[in-house]
Amino acid sequence: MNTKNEKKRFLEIGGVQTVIASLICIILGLLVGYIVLLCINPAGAWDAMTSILKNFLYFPRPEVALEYFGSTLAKTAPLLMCTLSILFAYKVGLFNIGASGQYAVGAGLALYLALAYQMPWYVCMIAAMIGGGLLGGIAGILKAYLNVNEVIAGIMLNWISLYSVNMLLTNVKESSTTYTMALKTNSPDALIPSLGLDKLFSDNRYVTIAIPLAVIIAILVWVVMSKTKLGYELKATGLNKNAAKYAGMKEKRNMILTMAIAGCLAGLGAAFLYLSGIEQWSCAQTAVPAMGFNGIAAAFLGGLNPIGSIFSAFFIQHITSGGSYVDKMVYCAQISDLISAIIIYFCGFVLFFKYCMNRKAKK
Amino acid sequence: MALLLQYTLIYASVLMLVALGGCFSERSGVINLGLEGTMVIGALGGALVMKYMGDLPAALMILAVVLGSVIFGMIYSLLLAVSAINFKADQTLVGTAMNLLGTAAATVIVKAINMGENVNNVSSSIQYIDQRKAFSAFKIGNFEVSWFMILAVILLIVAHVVLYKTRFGLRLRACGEHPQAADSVGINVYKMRYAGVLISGFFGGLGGIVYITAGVSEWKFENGVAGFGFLALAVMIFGQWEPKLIGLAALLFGLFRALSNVYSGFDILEALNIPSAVYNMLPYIISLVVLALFSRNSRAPKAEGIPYDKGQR
Amino acid sequence: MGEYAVEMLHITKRFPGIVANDDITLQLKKGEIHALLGENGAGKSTLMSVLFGLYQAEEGEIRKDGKKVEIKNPNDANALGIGMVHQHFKLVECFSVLDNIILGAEPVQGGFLKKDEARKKVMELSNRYHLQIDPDAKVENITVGMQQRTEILKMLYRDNEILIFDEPTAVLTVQEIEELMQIMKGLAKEGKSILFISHKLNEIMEVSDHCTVLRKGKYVGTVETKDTTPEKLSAMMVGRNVSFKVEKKPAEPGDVVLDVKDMTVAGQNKKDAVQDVSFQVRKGEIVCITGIDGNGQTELVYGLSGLEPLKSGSIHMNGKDITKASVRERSTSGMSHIPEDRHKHGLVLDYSLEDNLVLQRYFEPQFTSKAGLMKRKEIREYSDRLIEEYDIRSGQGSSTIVRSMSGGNQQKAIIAREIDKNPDLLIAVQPTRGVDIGAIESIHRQLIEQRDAGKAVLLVSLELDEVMDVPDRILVMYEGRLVGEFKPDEVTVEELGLYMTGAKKQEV
Amino acid sequence: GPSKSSQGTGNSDYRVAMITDSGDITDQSFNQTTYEACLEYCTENNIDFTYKKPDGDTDYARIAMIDVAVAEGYNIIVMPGYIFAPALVEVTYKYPDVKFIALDMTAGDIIAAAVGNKYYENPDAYEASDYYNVENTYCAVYQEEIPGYMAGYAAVKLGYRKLGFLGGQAVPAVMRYGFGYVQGINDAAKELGITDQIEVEYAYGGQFYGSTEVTAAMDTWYSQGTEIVFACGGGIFTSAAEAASKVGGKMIGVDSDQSPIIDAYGEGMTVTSAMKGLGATVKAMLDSIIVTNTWEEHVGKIENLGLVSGTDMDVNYVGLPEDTTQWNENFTVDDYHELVRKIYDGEITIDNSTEKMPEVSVKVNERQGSIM
Ligand SMILES: Nc1ncnc2c1ncn2[C@@H]1O[C@H](COP(=O)(O)OP(=O)(O)OP(=O)(O)O)[C@@H](O)[C@H]1O
Ligand SMILES: Nc1ncnc2c1ncn2[C@@H]1O[C@H](COP(=O)(O)OP(=O)(O)OP(=O)(O)O)[C@@H](O)[C@H]1O
Ligand SMILES: [Mg+2]
Ligand SMILES: [Mg+2]
Repeated sequence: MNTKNEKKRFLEIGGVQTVIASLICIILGLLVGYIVLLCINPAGAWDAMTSILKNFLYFPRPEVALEYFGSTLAKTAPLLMCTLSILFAYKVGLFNIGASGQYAVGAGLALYLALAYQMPWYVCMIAAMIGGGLLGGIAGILKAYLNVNEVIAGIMLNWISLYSVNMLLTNVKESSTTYTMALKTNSPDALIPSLGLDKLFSDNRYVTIAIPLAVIIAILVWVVMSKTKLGYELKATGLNKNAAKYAGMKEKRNMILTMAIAGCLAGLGAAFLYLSGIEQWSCAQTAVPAMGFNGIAAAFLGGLNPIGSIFSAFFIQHITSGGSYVDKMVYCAQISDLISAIIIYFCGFVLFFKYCMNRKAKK
Repeated sequence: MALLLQYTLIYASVLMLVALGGCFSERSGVINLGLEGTMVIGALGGALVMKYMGDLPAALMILAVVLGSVIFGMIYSLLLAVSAINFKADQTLVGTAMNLLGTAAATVIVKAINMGENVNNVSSSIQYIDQRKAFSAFKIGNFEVSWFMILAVILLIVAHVVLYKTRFGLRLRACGEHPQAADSVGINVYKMRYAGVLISGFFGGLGGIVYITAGVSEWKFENGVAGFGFLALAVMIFGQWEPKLIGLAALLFGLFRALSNVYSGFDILEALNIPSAVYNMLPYIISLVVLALFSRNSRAPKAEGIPYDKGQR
Repeated sequence: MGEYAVEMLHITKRFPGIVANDDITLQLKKGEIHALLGENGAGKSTLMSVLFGLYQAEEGEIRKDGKKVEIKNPNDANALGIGMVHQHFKLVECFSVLDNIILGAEPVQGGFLKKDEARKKVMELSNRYHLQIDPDAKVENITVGMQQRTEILKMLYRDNEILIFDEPTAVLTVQEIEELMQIMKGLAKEGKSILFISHKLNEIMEVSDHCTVLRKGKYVGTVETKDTTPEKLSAMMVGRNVSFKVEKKPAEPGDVVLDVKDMTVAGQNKKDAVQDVSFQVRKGEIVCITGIDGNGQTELVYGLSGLEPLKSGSIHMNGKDITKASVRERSTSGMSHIPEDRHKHGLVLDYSLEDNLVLQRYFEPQFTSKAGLMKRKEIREYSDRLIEEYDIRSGQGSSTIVRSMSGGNQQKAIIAREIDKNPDLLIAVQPTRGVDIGAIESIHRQLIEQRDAGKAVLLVSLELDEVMDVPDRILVMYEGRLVGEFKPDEVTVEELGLYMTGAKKQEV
Repeated sequence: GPSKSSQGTGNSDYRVAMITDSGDITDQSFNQTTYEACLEYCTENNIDFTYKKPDGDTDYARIAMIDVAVAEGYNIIVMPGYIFAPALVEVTYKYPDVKFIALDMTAGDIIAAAVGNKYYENPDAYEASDYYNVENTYCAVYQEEIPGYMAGYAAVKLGYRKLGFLGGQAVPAVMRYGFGYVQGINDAAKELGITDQIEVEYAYGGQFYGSTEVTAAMDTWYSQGTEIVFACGGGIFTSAAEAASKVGGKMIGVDSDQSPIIDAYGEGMTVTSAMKGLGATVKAMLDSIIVTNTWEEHVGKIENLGLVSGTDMDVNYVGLPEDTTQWNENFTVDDYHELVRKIYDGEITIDNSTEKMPEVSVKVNERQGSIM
């Protein structure tokens, strides 16, 4: 009886429910993915699945595995920022599908300042943040004053940003390729410092302070959302903007501020990636950066909790990276996209499972 | 000029069809952000029909292609219906996942098929050079009218009639505006929303096949549909969720899209020497401006995006 | 064929954590009006929803004309001739009245709507029952009264024999209520059986033949209306005697607190909603602004509270010009506002009770540290105190999500919050709308306590009992202007009505 | 896992892995040709072969795939594309026992990858061999400007006056083809004294596949009188062929003799193709390592693969297809042989820079930015 009650109470804790719900979604996603693999080629399915799940552990030598663990972390940092961007807006009742565009603008400004003006990393980073924030702010203004749905505005701004950034960065691309110049050789000051962190990951130079910074920001977002006056106001605005206005909050300003902060987070995410030197921007890019979309999935998988996002962002990045280890002679390259898309699809059910558990616990 | 008109109509047909799909779904209360993915899957359905039934007489083949794409589109849209209607999943997330899934799934399937036929053929393309010729209805000089353009116009009219003149339309719209009210007069909201989403799959799938056969005789499924699904959403909003206006909006957007491709045919435009990125951005910039101007009194279905829970009041 | 049109026998309906209907029996005779009475949350709407097929009862049975029936959904109910006007209207706003009436029962030919046929039938019904409507008007543009008539026509259109009215009068004006009573009586005379829910005992006394009382989900009893009194009914419902007459001493007005001069506020349409309104409210008095809904009271309050800007005119509070002040500035300089629509403005429904209780003061140093962190412990203590003092009932105390609270308790929370701010001026708009009589009594008492403590109270109400009993001064509003000023004991309800409908006017 | 697949089924100590660049092995171009050549060679010789596709278009991802391949026990790595320069700089020292074959890789690419854009300020100050392991790496670059030149020259000689160039993305190989083409057109026009009659449309599609958008642009060209388009960039030819088929326009293929596939759109559409022997090189190198043991002759070199002989067409890495080119009396096979000789002998020089459009006297309408 007693244990039953304890069990019940344990299940009632929101965090526990979220974790269980997320795990169910992951397992379902993997299961369906596995079935798809079986359908296409039963012989390689198990190997493919384990490669995806192992990711860096695919390397037998621990120091190499460690190095690639570092790389996965380095890519998790920007994804986490996009996740936070989406989550932050979502908590305030706004869907920031424009994270991709804000991310693109962040990348554009960071790289342009780095390569055209040889600015140091922190300047580039702040510029990326401001750039993303401005773009987010535009969506916020359109929403607050002109009632433009932020999802549609976000989608439009994504494409506009992509083309604009391509045009801007064409000025700092390598002369014989479509990529922006490498920071390591052309603007080393713009690289985010490692402060020795790289040593922990077999000298992986992409492991920078961006990683701990991202985690700190996640915690900060959590504190702001749940502990501060600002969070209280923003959430109130999101839940009922009329009530917010009635309570003397500046509901329009809050809406714009929310989108601007969300934009800052996404823009900063781009800085985390591009200023680590791990990637160069291709000026011939015709697709909106996927980071923003993956962020949506990670946000839901993390139960819309900033701390949960740290883990969900890592997981999404983990399987995305893991996808590249699938034997391409057995499965085509897109199979890993397929598996992660399936998992993302199942992330949509997190809230449902949570709701079910809630009901069960209450009964 | 003929070319501009031609491509305006081509793009307008695609946008119109897909936007109508979005319209039916949203009118029933479900936001379908996954139209991009639905287009890819619909295109896959049509392309497979062309691949395997290309020998049929032209008329039958066209019919089969249309059927193939709409069936694929509808089945794919079930992903949204099940999750959003039965499981109350976040529609924006599911739509996004569907877009990612559509391209990946289509590519994997086509590659599996191609490799099944010839181990060394790892391409994700399906070719339909001869089949495509059947889609051309008639030609006036340089200007070619395809059966799909005609179909798009017919479906536009049908959509209008269905939405405003039939019992089904009235009920569908009620579910998107006030599902509780619909429920209280005995309308099965879940069923109507399923219908709305399936119709959006129908249109999305059809739009997909029209898009990939519009200007090429071979489609590489890795490449998706280049943001057309998203553009169609803008057309839908610009068209205020009304078929008639969607038709006009599609023409406008189609014009700008076409202009960006054929501007070199106009000496004035060519002399301006504007980078094509600017032309590419134009439809998006214009839709944003238009949205900013006209959204104040947006007539979006009131209950769209909100999962309907029978038990909740 | 028995004498009952419908019988609900031993109905039990549970929701997670609560038995909403516990073994309830209700028998509706043919051609009668049967009232259903109970406090907020007593289970009235639930019982009716069971009858209408929106919910399924766990236990008990429903009989129609003596035969057991299964009602699984509104379609089944319709087939049995049961119709319902819901507490919150279920009308599609952007549809025309006609479309709303036929929705779900459309006449069709091959799937196509036969609107002309429908229109003919609807207009016939409209004429026969004197239910004035404009079939082509969009619901969003018509008055609440016409919406109500639309809902009634919806039932009649379906040839329903059993009509359920769930709190139909809560949103109507006096005239409209009177009209509705006549319509109901007419329908009953035609042989239709009516179930009628209301919190207003005088209405129940006027129209009903029987009255069934529920309390906390349980059946208390059924009485013949002509054999009972309002006092007896309220005792049955609350379990104690409720006093209807508000006890109060004469007012002792002091300095002017609120001084409004030539206030004009823009309306939804071209016409200004409030035109050149001037009045004052003093310390220690309750001034009531009344009028038929839609005559500018809402906008007047928006203007006073800063939710809408003024087009012209000025507002002074305690001698200070606050015409251009923000909502927050007005609030911090001593204005409290109990809003008309508690769900739209008054509450963040998905916030906890404690978060709602500090909605107007969360930024004060006692609740927020200099660093911007919320002082959770202090907030909890404050909230616990208010809950205790104002008897706000809820499942989990301070941490209850407000959405799950009953309407009456939601209202109490707002009142507690606004009064505890210790304002100089309390603006209370429809503070008792939809609230049961026990709660009404306590709200009225609190308003008068405020007055006696030397505060200025501006009451906006269209509940005539409230208008006559609570204030010291009454101002009547008609088409955006003040058209009459009275002392409650120097005016009759009928007289007020004439002013409210614009038949009479005086310079104010 | 790697341990499992390292017990290969091949009967050789060598195991070959190819890494794709930003495209996939289905790009109807670079990756695909390389992939097919490797696969064919390895299948014939019963050698383990695999390919890896990086999970992103980044140096990091490419290096990761090389790491994986090496970890799995592959010891010949084939890398198609200049884009691998930074990877090359990084991995050739890291894996001294592995052999690397880099295609389309110039010394400039390697130096720029190592030192950045300052290379371009003073190109002569650097030596590529300082930046990668010459002990285990072979690089080859094709002189695409030569077949490009030949195609342009031939087209004008064959009687075409309004010509077009449709590139994929503006990458060096494509640009070399294009700029060579323009130079060829110009020289032929000068010889015929008709520079004022010639007009060249010049654009990049921005992608390596055909689409409605590109078809629309091609329709515009053909409808305005363009007679022949050199489509140079993977599957982008499908758009040009589509447009050509409507008006009986002509095309020039690229990389291999494309007449069979382009002619599917219309009989006799393909006038000629500008070819380079990518596949042949891959096979030759693999053969030199695995069978003939002549790797030592190649390793450490950055070879410019173009014309090897002025007379023997079969040994050249670049050229036009003699069987399918639509020769006529104005330009015969013999005229072509003469052209090859002149280029080989240096009588004709072709600029191979990709910095900017060559200075020519014919009219070139270059489109700002790419079509997509
Ligand atoms: N959908 C629901 N889910 C959970 N609980 C519910 C639901 N509907 C009603 N309840 C519970 O059932 C009880 C009875 O509610 P009901 O709506 O019948 O009250 P009522 O008598 O109509 O009150 P009011 O006078 O305020 O309209 C409520 O206290 C509530 O807690
Ligand atoms: N989703 C829900 N979950 C739990 N209880 C609910 C829910 N919705 C309503 N209730 C309960 O049902 C009862 C009646 O709700 P109802 O919507 O009729 O409000 P009300 O009390 O009549 O207020 P109002 O006068 O504003 O209509 C309340 O006690 C409320 O607690
Ligand atoms: Mg009720
Ligand atoms: Mg009520």
